[in-house]
Amino acid sequence: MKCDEINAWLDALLSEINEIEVTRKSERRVRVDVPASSLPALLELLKGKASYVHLSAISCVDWPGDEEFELVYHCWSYEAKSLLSAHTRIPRNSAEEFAHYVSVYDIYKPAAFFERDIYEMFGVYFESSPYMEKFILTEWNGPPPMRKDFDAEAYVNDTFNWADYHPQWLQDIEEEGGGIAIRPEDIRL
Amino acid sequence: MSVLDDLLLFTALASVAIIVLRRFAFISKFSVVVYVLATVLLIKMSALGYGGEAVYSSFTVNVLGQVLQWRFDALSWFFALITLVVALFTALFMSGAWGDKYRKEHSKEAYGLLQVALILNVLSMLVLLASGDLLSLFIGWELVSWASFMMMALNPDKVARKAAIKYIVYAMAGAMAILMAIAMTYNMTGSLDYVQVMQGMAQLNNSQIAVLVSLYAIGFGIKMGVIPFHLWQATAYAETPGAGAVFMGAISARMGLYALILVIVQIIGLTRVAAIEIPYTFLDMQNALAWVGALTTIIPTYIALKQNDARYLLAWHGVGQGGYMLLGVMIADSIGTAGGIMHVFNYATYQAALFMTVTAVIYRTGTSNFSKLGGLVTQMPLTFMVMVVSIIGLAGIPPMNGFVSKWLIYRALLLDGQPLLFVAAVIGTLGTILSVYKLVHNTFLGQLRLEHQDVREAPLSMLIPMLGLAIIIFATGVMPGVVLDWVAAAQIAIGIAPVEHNLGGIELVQGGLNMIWVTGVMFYGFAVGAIIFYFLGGKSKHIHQYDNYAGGHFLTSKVRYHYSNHFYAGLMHLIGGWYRNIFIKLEYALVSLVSFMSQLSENFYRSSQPAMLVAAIVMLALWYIMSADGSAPVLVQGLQGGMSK
Amino acid sequence: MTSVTELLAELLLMPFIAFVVGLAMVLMYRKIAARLQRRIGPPLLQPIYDIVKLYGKETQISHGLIHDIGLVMAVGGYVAAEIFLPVPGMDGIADKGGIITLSYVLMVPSLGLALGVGQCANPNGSIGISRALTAMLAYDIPFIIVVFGVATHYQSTSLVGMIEYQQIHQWGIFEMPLLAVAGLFALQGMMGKQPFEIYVAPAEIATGPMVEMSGKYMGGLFVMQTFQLYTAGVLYTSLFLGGGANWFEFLVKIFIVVAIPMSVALVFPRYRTEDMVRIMWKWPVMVALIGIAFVL
Amino acid sequence: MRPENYQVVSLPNSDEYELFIGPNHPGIEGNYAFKLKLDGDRVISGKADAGYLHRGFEKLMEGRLWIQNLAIVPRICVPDPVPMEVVYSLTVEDIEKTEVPLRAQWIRVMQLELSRIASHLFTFGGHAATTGMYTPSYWGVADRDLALDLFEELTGGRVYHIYNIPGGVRRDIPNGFLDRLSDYLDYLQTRQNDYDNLLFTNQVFVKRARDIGVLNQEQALEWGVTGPNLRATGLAFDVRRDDPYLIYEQLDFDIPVQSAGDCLSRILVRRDELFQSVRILRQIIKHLPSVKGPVRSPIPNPLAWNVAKGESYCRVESSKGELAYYTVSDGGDKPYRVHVRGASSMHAVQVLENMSVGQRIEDVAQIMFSLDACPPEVDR
Amino acid sequence: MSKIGNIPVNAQNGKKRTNPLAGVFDELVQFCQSRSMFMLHYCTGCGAIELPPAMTSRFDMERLGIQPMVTPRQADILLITGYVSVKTLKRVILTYEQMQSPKYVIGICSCTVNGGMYWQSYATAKVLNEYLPVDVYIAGCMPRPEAVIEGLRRLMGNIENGKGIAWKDYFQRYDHYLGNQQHLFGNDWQTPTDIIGEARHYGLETEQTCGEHSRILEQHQQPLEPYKMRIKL
Repeated sequence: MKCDEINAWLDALLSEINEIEVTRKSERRVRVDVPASSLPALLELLKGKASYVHLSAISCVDWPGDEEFELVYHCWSYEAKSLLSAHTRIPRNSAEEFAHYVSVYDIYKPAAFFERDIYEMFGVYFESSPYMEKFILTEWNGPPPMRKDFDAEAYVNDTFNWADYHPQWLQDIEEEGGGIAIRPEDIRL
Repeated sequence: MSVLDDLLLFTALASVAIIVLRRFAFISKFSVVVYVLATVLLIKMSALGYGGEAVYSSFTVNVLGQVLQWRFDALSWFFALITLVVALFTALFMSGAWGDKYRKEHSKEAYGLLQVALILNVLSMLVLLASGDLLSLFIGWELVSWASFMMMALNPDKVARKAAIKYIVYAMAGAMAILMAIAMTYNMTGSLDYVQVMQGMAQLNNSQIAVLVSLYAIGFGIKMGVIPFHLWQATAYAETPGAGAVFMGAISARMGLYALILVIVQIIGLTRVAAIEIPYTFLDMQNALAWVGALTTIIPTYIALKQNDARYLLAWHGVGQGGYMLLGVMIADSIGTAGGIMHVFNYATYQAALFMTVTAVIYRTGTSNFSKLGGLVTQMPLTFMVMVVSIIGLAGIPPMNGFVSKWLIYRALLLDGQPLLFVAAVIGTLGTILSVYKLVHNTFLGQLRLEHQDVREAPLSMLIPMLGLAIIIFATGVMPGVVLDWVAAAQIAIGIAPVEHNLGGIELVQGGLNMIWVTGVMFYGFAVGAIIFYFLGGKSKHIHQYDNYAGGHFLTSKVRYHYSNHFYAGLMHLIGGWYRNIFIKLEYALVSLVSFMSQLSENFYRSSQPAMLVAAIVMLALWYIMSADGSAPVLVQGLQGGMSK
Repeated sequence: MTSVTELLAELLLMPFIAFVVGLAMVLMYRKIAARLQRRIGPPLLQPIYDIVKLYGKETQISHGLIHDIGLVMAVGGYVAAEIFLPVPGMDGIADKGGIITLSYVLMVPSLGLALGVGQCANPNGSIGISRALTAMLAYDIPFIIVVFGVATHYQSTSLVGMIEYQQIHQWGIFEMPLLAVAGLFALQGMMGKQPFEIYVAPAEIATGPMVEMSGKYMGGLFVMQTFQLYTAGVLYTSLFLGGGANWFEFLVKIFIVVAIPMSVALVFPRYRTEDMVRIMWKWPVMVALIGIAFVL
Repeated sequence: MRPENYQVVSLPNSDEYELFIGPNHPGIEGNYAFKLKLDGDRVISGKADAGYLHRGFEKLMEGRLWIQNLAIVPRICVPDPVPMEVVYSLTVEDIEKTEVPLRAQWIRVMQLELSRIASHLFTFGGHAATTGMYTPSYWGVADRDLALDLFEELTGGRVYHIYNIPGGVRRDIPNGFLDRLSDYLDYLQTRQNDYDNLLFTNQVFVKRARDIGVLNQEQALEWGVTGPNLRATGLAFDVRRDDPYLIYEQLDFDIPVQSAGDCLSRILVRRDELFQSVRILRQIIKHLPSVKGPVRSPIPNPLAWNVAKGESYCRVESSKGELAYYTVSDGGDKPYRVHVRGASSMHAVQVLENMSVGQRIEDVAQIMFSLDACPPEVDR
Repeated sequence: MSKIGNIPVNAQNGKKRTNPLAGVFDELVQFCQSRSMFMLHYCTGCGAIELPPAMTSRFDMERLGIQPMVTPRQADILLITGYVSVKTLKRVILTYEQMQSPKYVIGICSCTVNGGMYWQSYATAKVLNEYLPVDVYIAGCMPRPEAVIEGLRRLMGNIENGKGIAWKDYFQRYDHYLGNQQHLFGNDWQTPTDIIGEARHYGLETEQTCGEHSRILEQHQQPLEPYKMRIKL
């Protein structure tokens, strides 16, 4: 099948789904905005009918102003040689209670990894995703850290101490004639 | 009355007493006293062990013009000594805590029956060992078979019952073979007395000898569990109740070896056996038997390697070690035979000790399944020590006694120029080392399970016999001369040149063995090692098993961090495919053949004209025998030869 | 007949010499490795630094008494084995045991180590031991055939006798080349070098038996390694290269013998267990059996 | 984490036991863990355990200026840092619609390929070491070090270069650099025979690696395998050719493919790729002098640079596979969101977990190294 | 007396040698310790990428008697190669406690000194010597192999002069380190190694070994006692 054929066919396919907005950014990049309810159906069609077999990534963007999470599904077709990014928005809950969405694990196996990642980092619970448990942040008890409302710098200043910038060992080195050429407090931007 | 009379009579009376008194609590102490006294009586005959004249019983019976008589020579005395010592240790072992628990778990009656079975086994073995002619041998043989059956049948478990039934079927088949052989011997030589038979044998031709040897070898080999008759033994012994297994595993099967040595080595003579060529092979009959021995060392040992239950592992080893004895005896020179006979003693000591340790572990933990054990060394250190001593013996590593007998066998094979048998024996030994490590690792080493954290050491009544055996294993390893004295006497009794030995081993121009030196140097080495370890290094601290390398992870009690199943997985990838259960299939084939035949005969008797059919078959058979010429099968020839005498 | 003082001297000297020569062999191995890997390698006294350092550790852990005893047995077994190995001018008690005894005494260290590692309650170690014992099964069969052939050829199991014979007549390697080749294979396995190194296998089981060894325990293993290399070299030299008339010749021979497996080891990965057993049971056994057929 | 309790739970009665490969284990690549459940030597199940290298890169990047982030992106994948810089720059350029001068593109490709060579040399050694052969790892690392020397000359840094910036590269190549690069390539080609003899055609190694960890093409596509691991299953897909970026369209190179999908094919694909990279570099050495012009297009004051609003998803072919960044800008001086799709995020977790089931303990480490997983890409 | 940070460490504690030969012996051991260092194969961070070059053909650490070892039991040096995330720090502490003294910690890369470029990361611990006694820091991001080797040489010199005794500090001021660990990991933090027991066993206990933090430890759980080999009939 030729790439052009697939592309033409893809356009036809996309026109069938309601409330969908297709933007062609370049020859190989397609942006699709789709409501959360239609996304699984879109992905199913993309994989089953339009040869988009490779889920490259699922990205999540936090938009606290809109009280929404944006989920971006990047799918690649080996035959059409084009990358389709399906954007969708789901409502955002507070950090204590998870936002919920459905898993696309049954369509794309790699989704399990990204969904678990988003679950940990943003607190979005994907129904029927196989590994909805801590993976990277097993020893982390705070809120999902990638949310915009988690202030990492404040947390760090609360939790950790900072080293003395003129400790004993540095004084020892200075006695030997070494030391730091420019002190941190002397550095100006 | 000779001492032998005293011994047999005493044992018989003691059996009656034990049968009568079996329900009383003091029976266990009583039986210990019985075995002590019996041993004392046996020791009164100890002149036999140093080349004394055979002791005859004054009691004889006349049957069919034959005088049934009983006597002890050096070989019988050697075997009887082992039997009684093992029985004594067994009785001691079951007299204390183990017996109490057994009584509680089963019943007083069951415990009494175990004691009865033990004394009956001892009695029947003594009768067998004392036999002075082939008929009394057969009587003793049957007694041993049924006594063993009784012991095995004591376990009400289904598997055990099945094994016992299997055993008795095998034993009966073997008995038939022996009976047939005895009948033929009588037919050919006109006598059953050993001396007369021995003289009569000289006149027989090779094919007659071949038939006799085959039948005897099959009959006795079944008891020994040699290939291909090894299938019954392991399950039967493993499933025998604890202390019973100790006794059975250690000595019972060796009766077969005794009879084999008596008949094939002493009466028929290995030179005659060696003269028989087996057609289509390069082997003579002696070599063939040696190969049977060698295969018996290999195959059951590697079956043992796959077992996942301590008792089964040991029982399979029991089968395998029998092969060494047969191999040693069949080498037929003084060193090899000495090795074979000495191995009986050594084997009995460490096998009894091993079964005792396993029984002690079962006593404390309730299981002998490797998947449910592990790490018991801190809880049962003395039991562990006994097991280590015994496995070193079993594996044939210096300085324990198993090494000496194996060394003798290797040496004989070397002198004899038998590379393949030598390699076979080594393969067996290496397999033994592998599986005994599996035994000790999976029981005592590795991670201790939580439910075993409060397990205690085996009780004193069980420890004493275990430690006693461990001391014997070590002492006879360092000073094998003690046992070799008896072995040499036994060799004289069976007409083989005695092995030249001294206290520490044997002297040979081409490289001998002196265990006192070897042990001395080994302990010197250990002392140096200990000095290096304890004085050159700093102190160390004992730590908990969870404080352990786990790739940087935290170990908790949720983690099973213990490698026990498929212990030699890598090896099994190679040899796993070679376990084809070929013998089990053979057995099935035999069973189905027999049932088919019985069906056939049953139908035959239900047919309309049985008499006519019988007549027809007899006519056909007669015609076949008449027309048979010189090319008739060996068996027919042998029968003809026997009849023509 | 050696006098008592002479024997006492031998009891002390033979293990000591073995240790010193073994240290040099360890150094040689590391130097060969370094040269092959295009680097300089450790300084001359590195093996002794390592051992002193390990014994000088101020804390060390033990998983229990058997862990300790295992190490004592491992080192002590080799110390004992060295006394069975005749060297120029010293026979020890080689005439009281012979090669069969020696090969069984050599199993004592393995067994001791196996027991010690077993108590560490670490499956890495247990897997390592199960592989090590399998390796023993693999290389001992060709080795024992070789021993059989050699003993038959010299009509003796005494190493002293064999060496005398070879010094009078001809080296064993010329009389029994096939057995010598098979023996070299077995030697590779006995020394536990690649491709027969599966029981250490750091990438799989984190050095297997050594996994829980610290301080003097590890030091014991380092000492054991020196003995192991020495024993392998001397044994092969005694069987096939006629021992040594003097120390110089003897040392040259054993270093050459040990250098061969070391060099081979560095260009091979390790076989898996069953491949190792298969290859050991196939080629060396076949070659050795043919060799025996010539000897008999 | 306190080991919750050392006393309470009873052990299951099964024969399975656990073994931990990593984080402190030579059979693991980097600080990563793989927990195995085994029965005998057969893996019943494997569970990847990541997060040991988690630094929260994506969060860090949201807190730093666009230009500052260049300093931390290479740290996401240590053995192969150049693609990280390039792909980050690509996304920023894509959002800003910046034109990259041609010469800068050539230099970027040169770096990418040199980095690929360095990374593959590193991998060979690691893979060989898991099978017990240490000599290739000594050789490989030493030869890689020569490539690092070139990087040092080019960029000033041995491992982390921070040489690519949005709009080009920081400065032009030094005088005579191409000659030294050419010498290095000559040297590598003389080593080819040594490596082949020592490793790739070594019978024992082939025996160890063949038919181990087989991943067929359907499985590979289903589980999202990319890069050399995908090509080892027979699919000739390479982002450089199929979704070309920079000047790869102008270059002539083959895509090495193997069909078996086992450990051996994976390492052979990498071997061939290495020499394809040598081929590409030779073309660059030939062409680069003729490509004149600046090496960076001007960007505004980097300390007060508000990148236009927009988002971009860019992919490159790193030595591990498909590497992609999804960058969102809300028009501020810092990225609003950067999502890193690590090349080995599939390989190190799901693919490895699936492949290890039923394998033998001997082969787990080898499979892991043959997939060439890079744990920091998973943890970020 | 030597100093680590601002805290004095008593070098004499734990040594009860009166034999004059022991002094010579100690020096010999110290020399060998400095000439034979086994480093743990544990790549905690990105600085580990410069260790293979330092170990292998080009820079060849084995010249200095340094070679990699696999398990913490065998190793002497723990190289913390870069940032330690909290998850890793727990493993590092476990691993450090499983190593056998004398043991040395080398903090490689700037991140171990004060968080480095991950100073605002919520996941990484900032100052390594709060949690473990560090012998030598090698700053840089990342330090070149030459720097790593130079740092190791510095450590060798320290050991040879008897100054490589930071490990004693861990026993002697365990409460301090434990407090910092508890601050980060929570009060129920416990490793399987019984440090206080070890300090007592080897005579390294001081009044600072136990304190308020170790009492919290005991509230949660008793230290793991080894199974005693016992003959209890």
